[in-house]
Amino acid sequence: MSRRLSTRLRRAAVRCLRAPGFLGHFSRLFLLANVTVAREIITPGSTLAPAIVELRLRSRTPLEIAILAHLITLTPGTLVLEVRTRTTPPALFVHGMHAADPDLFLTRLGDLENRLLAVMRPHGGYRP
Amino acid sequence: MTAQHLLGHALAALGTGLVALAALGLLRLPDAYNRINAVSKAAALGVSLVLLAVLFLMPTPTTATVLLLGTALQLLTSPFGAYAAGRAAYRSGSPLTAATHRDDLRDHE
Amino acid sequence: MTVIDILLGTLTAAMAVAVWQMATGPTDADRVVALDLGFVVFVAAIALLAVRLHTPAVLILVLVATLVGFLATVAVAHLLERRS
Amino acid sequence: MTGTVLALPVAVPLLAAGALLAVGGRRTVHRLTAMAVHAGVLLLGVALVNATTDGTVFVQNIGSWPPGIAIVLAADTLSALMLSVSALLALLATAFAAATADDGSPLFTPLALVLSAGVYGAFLTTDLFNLFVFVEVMLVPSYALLTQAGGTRRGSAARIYVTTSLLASTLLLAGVALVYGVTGTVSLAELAGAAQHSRAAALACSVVLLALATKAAVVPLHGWLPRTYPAAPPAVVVLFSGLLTKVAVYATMRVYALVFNGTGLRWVFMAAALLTMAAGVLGAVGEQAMKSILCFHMVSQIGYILLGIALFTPAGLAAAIFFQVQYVLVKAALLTCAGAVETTHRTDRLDRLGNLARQDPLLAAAFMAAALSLAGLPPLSGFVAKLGLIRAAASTTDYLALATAIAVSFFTLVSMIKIWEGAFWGEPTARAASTARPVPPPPRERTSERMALALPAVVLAAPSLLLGIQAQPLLTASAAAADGLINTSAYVRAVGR
Amino acid sequence: MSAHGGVLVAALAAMGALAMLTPLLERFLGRNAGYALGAGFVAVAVLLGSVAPRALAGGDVSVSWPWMPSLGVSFTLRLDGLASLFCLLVLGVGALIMAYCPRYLPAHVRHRSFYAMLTLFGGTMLGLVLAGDLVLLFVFWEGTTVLSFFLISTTGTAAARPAVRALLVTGLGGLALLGAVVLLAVAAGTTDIAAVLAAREQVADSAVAPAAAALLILAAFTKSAQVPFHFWLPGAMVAVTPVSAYLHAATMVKAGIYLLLRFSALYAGQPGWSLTLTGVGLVTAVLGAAQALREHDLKALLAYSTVSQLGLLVAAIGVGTTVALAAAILHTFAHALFKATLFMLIGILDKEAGSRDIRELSGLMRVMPVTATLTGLAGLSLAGVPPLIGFVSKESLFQGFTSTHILPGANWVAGALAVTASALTFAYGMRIFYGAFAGPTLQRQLYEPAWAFLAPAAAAAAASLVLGPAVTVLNPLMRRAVLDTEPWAKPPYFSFWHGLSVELLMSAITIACGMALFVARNRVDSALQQLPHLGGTVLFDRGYRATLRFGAMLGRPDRSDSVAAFLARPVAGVVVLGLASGLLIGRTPSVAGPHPPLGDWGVLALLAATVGSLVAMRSTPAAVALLGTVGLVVTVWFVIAGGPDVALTLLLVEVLTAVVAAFVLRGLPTRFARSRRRSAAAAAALAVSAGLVATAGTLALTGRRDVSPVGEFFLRAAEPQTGGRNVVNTILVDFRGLDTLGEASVLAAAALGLLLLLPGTRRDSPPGGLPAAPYGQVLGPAYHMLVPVIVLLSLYLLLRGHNEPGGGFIGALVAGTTVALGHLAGGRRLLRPLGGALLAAGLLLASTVGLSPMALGKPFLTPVKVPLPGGARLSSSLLFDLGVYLLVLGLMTTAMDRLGAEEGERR
Amino acid sequence: MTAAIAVGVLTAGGVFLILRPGLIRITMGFVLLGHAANILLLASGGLNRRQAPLVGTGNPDRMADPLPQAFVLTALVITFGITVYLLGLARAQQRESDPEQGSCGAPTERGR
Ligand code: NA
Ligand code: NA
Repeated sequence: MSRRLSTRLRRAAVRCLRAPGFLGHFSRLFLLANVTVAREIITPGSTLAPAIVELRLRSRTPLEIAILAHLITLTPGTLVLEVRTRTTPPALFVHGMHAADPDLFLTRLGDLENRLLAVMRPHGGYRP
Repeated sequence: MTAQHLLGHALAALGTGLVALAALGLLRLPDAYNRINAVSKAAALGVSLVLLAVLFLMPTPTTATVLLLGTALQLLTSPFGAYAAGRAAYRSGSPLTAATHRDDLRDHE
Repeated sequence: MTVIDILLGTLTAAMAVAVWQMATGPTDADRVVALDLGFVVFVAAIALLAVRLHTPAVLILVLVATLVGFLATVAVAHLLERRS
Repeated sequence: MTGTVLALPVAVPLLAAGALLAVGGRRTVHRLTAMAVHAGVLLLGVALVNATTDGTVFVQNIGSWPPGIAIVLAADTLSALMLSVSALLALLATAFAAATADDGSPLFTPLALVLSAGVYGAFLTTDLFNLFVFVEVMLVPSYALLTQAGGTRRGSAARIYVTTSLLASTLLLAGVALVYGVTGTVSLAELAGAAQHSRAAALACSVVLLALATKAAVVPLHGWLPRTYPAAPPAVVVLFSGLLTKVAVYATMRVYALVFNGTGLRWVFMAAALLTMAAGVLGAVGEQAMKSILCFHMVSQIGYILLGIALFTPAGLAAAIFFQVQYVLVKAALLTCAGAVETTHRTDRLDRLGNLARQDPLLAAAFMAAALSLAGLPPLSGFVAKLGLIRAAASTTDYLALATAIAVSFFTLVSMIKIWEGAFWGEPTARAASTARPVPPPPRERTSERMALALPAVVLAAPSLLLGIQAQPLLTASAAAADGLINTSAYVRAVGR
Repeated sequence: MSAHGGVLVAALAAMGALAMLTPLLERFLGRNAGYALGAGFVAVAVLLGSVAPRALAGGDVSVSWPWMPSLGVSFTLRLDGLASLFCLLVLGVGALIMAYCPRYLPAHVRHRSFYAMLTLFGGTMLGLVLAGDLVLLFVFWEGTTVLSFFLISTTGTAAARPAVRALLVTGLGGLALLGAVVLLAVAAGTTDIAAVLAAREQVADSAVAPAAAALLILAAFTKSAQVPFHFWLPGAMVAVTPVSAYLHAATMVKAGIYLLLRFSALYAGQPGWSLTLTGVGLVTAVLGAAQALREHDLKALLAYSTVSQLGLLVAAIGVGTTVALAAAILHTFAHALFKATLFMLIGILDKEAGSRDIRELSGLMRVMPVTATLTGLAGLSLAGVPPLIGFVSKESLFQGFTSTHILPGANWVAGALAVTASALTFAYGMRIFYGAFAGPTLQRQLYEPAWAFLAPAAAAAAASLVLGPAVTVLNPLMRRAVLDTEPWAKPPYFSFWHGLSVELLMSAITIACGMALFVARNRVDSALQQLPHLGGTVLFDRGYRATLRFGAMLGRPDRSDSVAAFLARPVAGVVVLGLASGLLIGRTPSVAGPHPPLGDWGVLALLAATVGSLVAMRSTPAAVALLGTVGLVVTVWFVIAGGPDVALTLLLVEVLTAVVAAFVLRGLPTRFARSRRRSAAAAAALAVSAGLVATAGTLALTGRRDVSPVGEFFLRAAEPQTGGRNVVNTILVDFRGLDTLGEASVLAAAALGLLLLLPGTRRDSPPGGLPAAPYGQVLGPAYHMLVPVIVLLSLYLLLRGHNEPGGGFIGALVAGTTVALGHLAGGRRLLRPLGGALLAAGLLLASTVGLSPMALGKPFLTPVKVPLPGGARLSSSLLFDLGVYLLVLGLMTTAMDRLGAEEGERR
Repeated sequence: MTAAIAVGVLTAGGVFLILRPGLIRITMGFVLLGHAANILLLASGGLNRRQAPLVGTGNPDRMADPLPQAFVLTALVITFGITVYLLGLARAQQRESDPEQGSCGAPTERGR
């Protein structure tokens, strides 16, 4: 067994192990967000604090960026309005319904990105 | 009515409720961005629930295949519409509600 | 009148809201959102109709709609964006 | 001969269109293929005419399904005649397109082939819905051919042509739906006499007839034709003139004969016929360009054919059928002349043309022969046709029709002479400098090119003389065709269950 | 065919052959070909002369072949006395004119077509008088009209207007003749002229007799230039002299006279006929003569003279008594002789003296004695001076006019008018004579023309002179001709001297008055110039232009650029049809069934709301969205109605339409144009009416029967017969494959149309790769996941279509979405360059599959099962469906290729 | 009843749109008219029997008449082809009427 092949196998295994965890995390996020937004719609009055924030990305490959943008958009309450890939670092512009504290909002998004990259980059290392 | 049917109906009602909620959101939320934010996602979940309900109500292998594939596709494709709509809204100058307290995108232009 | 009938009625109302939004806007972006919702309501309605009519064959529409439905939204959004 | 051959006029052009699309390029290959296809259909049509004059009806059940289930193609004398004359026209239009270079695009011939497949199919089908389909097969390529080249004027003509045709098609479809709703069938054989038994069926078929009337450019539904046809390239107008409205007229004859047994609606047909004849010719008289005049005339000539249908006597129908067959050739000859002029001189406006009789005597002779035939002057075919119609009108004491037909002939002469005087005889009255285009390119001087342009006109005009002097064979065939419309039992028996 | 009849055919054929030979003759003889042609005319005359005695003896000289038996028309020629007389004129005068031409026509110019047409005219005229069939008569009649047009036109551009006037006026008459011919044929039940005339009672009793008479009269009046149709004849004088002499003096204008004489037997003595002919004829005679007297151009003078003389003839025929008819026949002959002479001589003068002004014609005797003598003689004959034949015929005319008894005193009025016209005629005849013989010689440098130039005129003049005293020679011919017009008559003998009679007195008065007019010519001239011109041309031209303007006005609505103007009419037609039939249809009870489920109403409410929003929408993106939503609602309707295939197809079509529309709309304004409120209101009114009619029609005509037999058949037999469980699909690919082939061809044509409409280049993309895709960053990675899914689904739908919803169309539409997706996501533009190839392959496959059973002797599109290795069988309907699949895919790729690209991209 | 009203609504909407200026609206009108014709076709088979005509999925006596459905499918696809062609025509004429945009070839920079 060559070293190269063993590396790939190992990474695949890591991915497989981490993916369910990520999916679980995202599902919880997804459902909670749904509840939040549902409450926002049903209850009288408004708790809205919308903002459009720039999320600077660790992600680099088109696939990483696309999946992240996809997940953010899929989640109620957050919406990607623009994707910048030619800038360094790449950035997403995200519209949040409840982003009264933009920094907290950005932190949560960053957390999601980290978790995603952990699945997609089994070596765990940062790429420049 | 079996438990399976009961569950099916409950899921269907929940899913439909979410879709209806999305429609309500359409009316209640103040600007296009918030509407997009609410509508597509709530609806995605709602539809997924309805499809699951159908699986309970008409359980056959074909139905299962179709519905599971359909659910997956729904979750896969609904963000595309939302992203395109949001981007178009911003680029076409759809106004943000006054409550929007930060707009990095404008600062960036 | 069954539960499904009531749910279908609810979906009709939801679709009416979507049409209302498409008609009134106020901006074209709001209309695109409404179209997106319209498709969602449609998919849900077809799924419930399949149950209501005892016709599993109809479910193929669900599959096709979820697969290609977003194209309409994207295309109209694109149109909006190009003409701003 | 068996009915099996009846599918060939539909399938072979489509096959040829596909093959030509596949091989691409080579214009000569395209031209020869199309000509071979049309010549084959022509031969088949003539053979069918010969074989059906004794009352035989050839049928083919498509797909071997039983009658009533299958779409049945059938050829009686009327169908065979229409098939023959359309094929002849398509053949000559192909040659003319080669001469005018209108077939420049590699898509021209495939489109024209699909169009002709639709025309041939429409003449052969015995099924109302299938008729709708074939009409579309014919029309959609015609949209493409009409709109192929740009120009603002052409643009609005294209819009009008496509939308009007589309509206008529939608109406036709609605009519077919209503017929099925009332009777539960779309087979013409099963619909035979339906309108006499049931008012509802009559009404449903009236919708079909209304749609066909729009397609046939019957006054007051005619405006689109004179407005749009002149915008088409010369060879395309020739192709259209002989095929498109004729399909509608043929279908009108067939439906009215089978479903209504030729009774009821007589005064509607008569009024439409007279109005169409009169309004068409007067409109033609008022136009200022060759193609415009000729296209307005198509409306008028449709009126003559309608007159025969309105009379619905053996003599009247035979005359109408004779009229239709010869008219296709005459009108094509005239349009070919106009097209040749337009190709050579880059305009067909009378005030910018002149003295063509000297420059192009052959073309002038062909034009004059066809023009006089159109006006109904002997010994040309148009004369025989009008004589037959007028005589049929006199036999049924429809004197108003007789008078109108004669008066319209006179104005036809007026309009033809207007062209002669404007383009072939006198001098241009408008100076080239005042034209929209900066400097018109020099006319084509090469004799061989001129011959190639004039030849189709001559070939199309010659039968007019022949059919005038030796009219009887076609008169016999027309009579047989008319008999098939009046005594529909043979057709119904052959097609039906 | 009798031997006698054969001669007639031979004569006509000889004329035709002569016309054919003309180019050859002209090639070898140049303008002298006229002599050969003249000889030919004489030969034909001799040929006819061989059977003339039999005809003059009352024998039957005729030939008849069936020509158009369906229409009861035969090619019948018949020579009788009347025909003989006219044959003599046609061939005799024709020969003289032909002999006149060589010296008249310019040398060194080709005269091929002129000679050919003139000969052909002779033949046509001969056919006209020999025609024994009504239709044949009409054929030759129109032939003379057309040839006259071309012969006038040979003069050149200046002749265009007069030629057109002549053609239209005589053409109008020709069409009237057609009407008369048809009415007579229907009334008599035959087209044989002799039989029609024999069925006098039957025809006279028929309701159409008066109309037929009126049409015959109209035909004759136009051809024979009676007021108010006279004006074309003076105009036709722009033609060269031989044409004027032959057509417009001697023969063609006599065709009207011939026609009246021929049908006189049917109508003679009837008040309407008599009054019209006599009245118009005499008015024409007087007015024409007066106009002739004031003309200075000799040719115009002769033209009006001809008009006037023709008027006398018409009037005499109208009188209808035996003497009057006899007089008309004799005068026809006499007039042809002297008028042809005069024309020929004036042609000579014109050529030699360069002038046709009568005032310059004076003292000619001294320089051109022969010409002058001949002119004088012809002038005297015209004036009716003894001993010329003109005198004899004029006497007979007077006799004829005084024999009328239509109304009390009519003989006096007619006689007086005839005398007036004759006096005027005498006056201008004398002016011609005077110009020839008397007065000062104004042009001294003139010389006698060559004898050959003069000879034809001389012959005619001599005949005028000789046949006066020797008029009895003509009696056999004339008497027979009279008998042919009035079979029961006892024809008179013509003689030079009648003794002292009323006619002689009238002649004396004529000469006296005429002399007075001549002597006082200067004063008469100036008085006449005050009178209004005997116009008609102006009126005609005004009418002509008014007709053109009316036509242009009529066509104006059809020159509109607005599509609505054209679409409104069929819609209005529907509304009218709906209103008209609303009363006719009784309500038949609908088939018992459950009330429409509540769901129907829900869908309907949504539909109404969506459609209502759509029509009011001015934003284009919103309109696209609403249109798509309408499609969704209708799709739901189809699902409810039990049509999953239909619903699936519609869903796909709606999505693809929305995508294509969005692509197209990118280049257009975001708002639809606002239009005027009134037009919107009109459109709304029409739309609502159409909607109501559509609803009423649907209610009235659907849902009133049980399932159709054919529908029942499909439900029961589809699976056993085809093996397919999806009945709709089996109909599409098995039972009604022809429809499907047609619809596939439509798609192919639409795709080809797009390629033609929006020509692109092979290499559309900029060099740096594919253009930036709008949603590449998000959609791009997904695209690669989605495409295989879509393609798989598409193939699945294609293959399973026979049993469950799906099939070629649906499968291909699904596949087509990948192309759209490609444009949005910026992946490979799948299949794009393949558009044309897909279309070709689809057409080839579908039509080949359809045709292949024919090789086995089975009908088109018969399903065939092809065994595959491994025991499986491939149904040809699947291959057919595959062809359809390729065509739909071809359309989608083409549409996306041509419509999906940015404007700037495609060059 | 409901089908008739649906046909009427679609016809009225379609007619109104085809009588408006602009090829796009006319095209939309024709799409509506096409829907009307298709609903009419289905109605012509009768709307009392509403089971999908799929053999083996139910009682043939309750199944809808399949022939009109086949007609609708044919008509639908034809209408689609023509609609796409009409849109192409609109595109071609738009290019014609706007030479700046149609022929100079510079990609539009709007929206950047
Ligand atoms: Na001119
Ligand atoms: Na001119």
